[in-house]
Amino acid sequence: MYTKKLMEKIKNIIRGHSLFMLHYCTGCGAIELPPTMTSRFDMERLGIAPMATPRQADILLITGYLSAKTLRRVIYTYEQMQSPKWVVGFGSCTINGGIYYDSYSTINELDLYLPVDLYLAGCMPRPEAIINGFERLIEKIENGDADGWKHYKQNREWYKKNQKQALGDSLYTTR
Amino acid sequence: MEQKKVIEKISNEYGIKKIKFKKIENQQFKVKINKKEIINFLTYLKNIGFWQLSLITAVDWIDNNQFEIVYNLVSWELEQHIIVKTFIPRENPRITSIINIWPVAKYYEWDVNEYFGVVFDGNPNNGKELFLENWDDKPPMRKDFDPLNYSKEKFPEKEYKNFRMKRKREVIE
Amino acid sequence: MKEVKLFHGPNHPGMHGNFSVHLTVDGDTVKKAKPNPGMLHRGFEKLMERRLWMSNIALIPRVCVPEPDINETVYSMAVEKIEELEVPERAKYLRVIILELARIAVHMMSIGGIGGPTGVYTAPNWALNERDMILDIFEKITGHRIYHMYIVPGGVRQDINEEILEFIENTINDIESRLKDYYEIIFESPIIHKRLKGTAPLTKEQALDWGVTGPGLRSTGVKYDVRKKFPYLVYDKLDFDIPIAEESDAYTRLYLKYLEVKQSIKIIRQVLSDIPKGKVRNKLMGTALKWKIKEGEAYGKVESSRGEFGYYIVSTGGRYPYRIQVRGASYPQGLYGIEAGLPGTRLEDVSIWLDTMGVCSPEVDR
Amino acid sequence: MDKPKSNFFAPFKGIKYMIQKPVTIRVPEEEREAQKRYRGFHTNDWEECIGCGTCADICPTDAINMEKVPDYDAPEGEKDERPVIDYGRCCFCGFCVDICTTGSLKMSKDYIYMDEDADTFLYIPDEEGLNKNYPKEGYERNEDTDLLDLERIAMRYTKSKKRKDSFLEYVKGFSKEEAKREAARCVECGICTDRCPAHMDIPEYINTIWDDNLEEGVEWMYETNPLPNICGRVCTHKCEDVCTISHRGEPIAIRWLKRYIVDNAPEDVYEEVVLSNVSKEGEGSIAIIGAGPAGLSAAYYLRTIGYDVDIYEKEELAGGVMRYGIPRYRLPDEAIDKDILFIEKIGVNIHRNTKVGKDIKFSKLREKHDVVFISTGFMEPRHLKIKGSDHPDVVAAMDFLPKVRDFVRDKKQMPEVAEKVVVIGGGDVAYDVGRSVARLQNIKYGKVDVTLTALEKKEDLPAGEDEIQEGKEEGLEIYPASGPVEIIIENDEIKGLKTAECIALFDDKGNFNPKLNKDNTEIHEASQVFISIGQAPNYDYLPDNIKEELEFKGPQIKINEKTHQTSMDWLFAGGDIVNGPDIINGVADGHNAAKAIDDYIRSNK
Repeated sequence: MYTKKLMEKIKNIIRGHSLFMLHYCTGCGAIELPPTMTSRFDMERLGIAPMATPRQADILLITGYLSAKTLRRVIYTYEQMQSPKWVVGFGSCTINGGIYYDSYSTINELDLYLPVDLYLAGCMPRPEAIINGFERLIEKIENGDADGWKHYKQNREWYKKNQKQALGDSLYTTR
Repeated sequence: MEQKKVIEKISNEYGIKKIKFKKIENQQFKVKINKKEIINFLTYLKNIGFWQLSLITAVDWIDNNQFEIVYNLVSWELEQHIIVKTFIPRENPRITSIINIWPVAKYYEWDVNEYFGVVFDGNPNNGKELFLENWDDKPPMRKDFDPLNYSKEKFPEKEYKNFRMKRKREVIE
Repeated sequence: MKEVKLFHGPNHPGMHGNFSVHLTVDGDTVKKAKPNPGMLHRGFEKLMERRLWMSNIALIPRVCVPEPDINETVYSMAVEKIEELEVPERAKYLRVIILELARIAVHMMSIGGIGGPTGVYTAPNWALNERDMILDIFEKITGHRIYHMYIVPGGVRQDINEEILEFIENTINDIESRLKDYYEIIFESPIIHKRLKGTAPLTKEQALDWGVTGPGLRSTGVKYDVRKKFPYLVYDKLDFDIPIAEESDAYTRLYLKYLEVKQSIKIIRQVLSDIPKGKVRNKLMGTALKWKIKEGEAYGKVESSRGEFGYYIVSTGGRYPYRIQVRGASYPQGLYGIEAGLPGTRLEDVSIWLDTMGVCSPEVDR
Repeated sequence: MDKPKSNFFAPFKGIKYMIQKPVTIRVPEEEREAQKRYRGFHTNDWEECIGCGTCADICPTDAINMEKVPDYDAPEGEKDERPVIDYGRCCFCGFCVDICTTGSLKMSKDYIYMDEDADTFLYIPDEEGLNKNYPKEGYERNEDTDLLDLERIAMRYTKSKKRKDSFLEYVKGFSKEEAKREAARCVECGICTDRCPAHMDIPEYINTIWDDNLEEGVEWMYETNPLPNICGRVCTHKCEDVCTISHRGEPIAIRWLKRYIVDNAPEDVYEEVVLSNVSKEGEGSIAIIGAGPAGLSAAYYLRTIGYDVDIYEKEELAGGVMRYGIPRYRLPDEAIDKDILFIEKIGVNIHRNTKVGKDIKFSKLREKHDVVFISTGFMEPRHLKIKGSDHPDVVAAMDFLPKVRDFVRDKKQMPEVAEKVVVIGGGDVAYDVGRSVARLQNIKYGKVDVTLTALEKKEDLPAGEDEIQEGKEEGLEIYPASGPVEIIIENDEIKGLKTAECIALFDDKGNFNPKLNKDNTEIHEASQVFISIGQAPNYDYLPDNIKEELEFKGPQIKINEKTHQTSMDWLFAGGDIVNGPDIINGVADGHNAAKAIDDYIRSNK
């Protein structure tokens, strides 16, 4: 029992130190990612690097607003990712719709469709805020607090219901 | 070329004398044209140097029960921008496509078709989806469509829990 | 060989932005291409109809994320045309500073962006730092890095002082001092030459048919630049050249952008020395809550980094715009261009094609 | 165009940068302060904030909501709400800071905030900041970014040279362009509506000017005030004192805008609007004694509900204090006539020259009507009891002003004015007297010599500011803080007024009891003294048995505040004899009384 817990702890520390971020730009916040990734702010110092494919990625960054059309793709992508996986909500739009609160094509609350482990405030958050956010995420992972993916597994029904409300019954097919 | 000369040239050459041009600024003017004339007129304009089709768009004049179709043409030789407008009824809106004059019009027209429901005769993409996916309401750019209501219904807003307005601190006595 | 359907994007490392192309490939050659935009569709045009003339300033920069200032400018210019509102001379110069800095930033980003599809990762690591230094200027002038909300109908929101002018001068000197290294390390690099030379060609006829503007059109020999042909702000008083090329391929288009950066630096230098004193904003009548714009319509256009960028605005004399249509600069190549131009390209060149044609998905989707 | 040639060694040229300082900013070890103008998280100074809600109106993202603060009684000119910002919406444009009417809302340099709980992103801005670290101030509003229009459009007046001997109205009123410019400054916060005694829908009618829809403006006005022509000229404009724009600039000229609407709404439209208000619902008849502001207002609203209304007015013309008190140069007869005309047009009967008790018995009113409403106002002068005040050349304001109006209206005999005049009092009425005397002196003698003596100190004179300013322009001299001691009479003729310095107005208990310093006296030469130290009611029309039953508090009648009834349920009272002190309060009182009377009649059926 104790060894299992200890193993989990060690695993968490290791997970926290090699994070791959899925290179998927969903909204305007993505424009602050290139400076974060490249020489000016250099997030590889923290052990985070961009990754092209969902299956090898650990972090899904939702960089801002999600249109319903993207939400469908993001859900596929999220479900393709291997656990453990974490979602970071980026900027105002992911919390309550942001400036597009009245738009007919963007969702308002990301938390209804995907489990979010960390929100960053700002429109959009600066690279400093992103890096601080990643640090916080790493901390959370090491402590084992970032368990959104477990939550998603346990409450799949609830998430699917919300996803269907936004995207229609044909969740996995387009007309 | 000066705007006056361009206008003179068009009025003289195109034949219909009654066209009324209105200046917007030195390099921009607008003109209203009958729906039937539109193909001929645009072809003529392309021939005299308005090569570039900048934009096709529509305006929903719901009070007049009309759609206004707007063509924006640019000529970098004449250094003029012309806005050509035509009106079509709002019920069963149809107009001839201009993809034979400008191929790129295919997408501008598709755009207007998707957002306003205007049918362009001759465009192969009428009724297909471009930007939207599984759209289930009236075309969204029409004036009688309310985006906020749609959003509220489909994408619920966040309800903040545990929020209590409190007096932050004693305001001066 | 059997034809295969491939979804290029939206999650694809060679894709700049949330955009997707449906490709039908035979082996490595693209047979058919169909753009699938709308992932970034927010219904801007509808949202703008629901907001005050002033509040819209907060919304419009988001139409084009890498280069937001053109939106503010072109919206303000169209509104000024309808309202016949004068802009103070100093404000015009300030707008030029912002626009040209933004042009450098975007061009730097696309020079860096070529690192993705070609694997020359020196490019993004260098160029994005350059861009970030310009964002520092923006932060100093406007108070934000990306979305400045600085240019408003009637002028600009805040004046700038000598200290900021000096800071701009130092920064562009600094950037210019490194341009030679870009030339050597990126444009003389054998990898770039191998991958870009002759890739994704574009003929003059194609460009005209598709309605491509900007560096794309200029690389085929047509000397069309809105700044020269339809001068706005103070561009008619400034001395600068429009670089053009005769034969268009991916390399030429990228190199043109590099040359344009040099021209932009030249423009900024002139503006810094010529900028007159005076006020920076003429306001409309009353408080911003009550602003009204006269009845009428106008099309405002500027030369963005990707070509002619325009707003068509209709006002009925109320507090809200009646209709606004955004003409994204990359709309023609991003939709019709993909359908007509991609077939025949090799699969690995698709990203290069999209990158050097300057397809910016947020402005296509709006 | 010359294109670069491929060079195998080119990439190696970057090696020189190996020995240079790296560009990397090592966040989070290295903290970088945001630039001076940075638009970070908000701060709000709760002491300055008045809860006007303008920030919420301009917000492009609907991120700002005004929430009521529990257990907070907002003082006058402030709302009990404060902004709450939703960082799930905010786009950091800073427009809320630009438009903040008080300057309390600011932006800080603070820009890092993260949390796993989305519910913490709703934030009540205060000085602590979102991260509770009292952040440095970032973005600041300046003249260029300001989204308010702070400067008032100047009203055009007849120059003092021209108006000094004329009783024509000297305020010219706004032109269309000016009115629109002024109306465009309003931010529609509604604090003025709360302050206005009649709760007029001020933002709404100002808006109609901006939208060129004066017809609707008239409609809005008649909702709460049937005397807009009068109030548009002589209202005490409490609304302008609390106007949110006045925190940083000049308040909106609400009174003149009201005047603009009624002056410029086309006559036929006006009539249509007013007449269409009348319904036929109510059944009953009401007698109103006194056609002053309260009486007319009550009559209008009772009539619009459908009751039969009769007003009994003892004077030749209706209007009460408006007709006989306020001088014509401020309130011309045409304005009064216009308002009264519409009230009569909807079917209110005004019996002029009918003094209750003399021409018609009070008991008869009681028989004829279901309800009697008394609003006879304070029309009698209050007397000053000092030595010499019984001299015939000592004139009371309320005796003098009606004569001036009669003189101007019908060119009757000019009231007597001496060459040197002293007016005792420093209120609006004293100024009315003083300025009227000055005009008459100008006509008669060609020069002005009017002295005002007021008990109050210079800074708290009860008269309105423009009144003081314009009086000065017209040649009035004011001696504040001087209490009258004696009117000096030699050989039966007034020689002057002796005043002493007034040290305090109120005694320790807070009662009005001026204390004079008899050692510091002054003598103002004059051969005529006007007394304007307040007015008193006259209840002689009431039969004795009713007077006995009524309850009084001082000179005023005590009523049930909710039902507006006196101690007799059929007898209602309003206006100055109940509340005071100005026209707009009278109008409000009349309106409330009308509602109360309506309730009473309905409940009795």
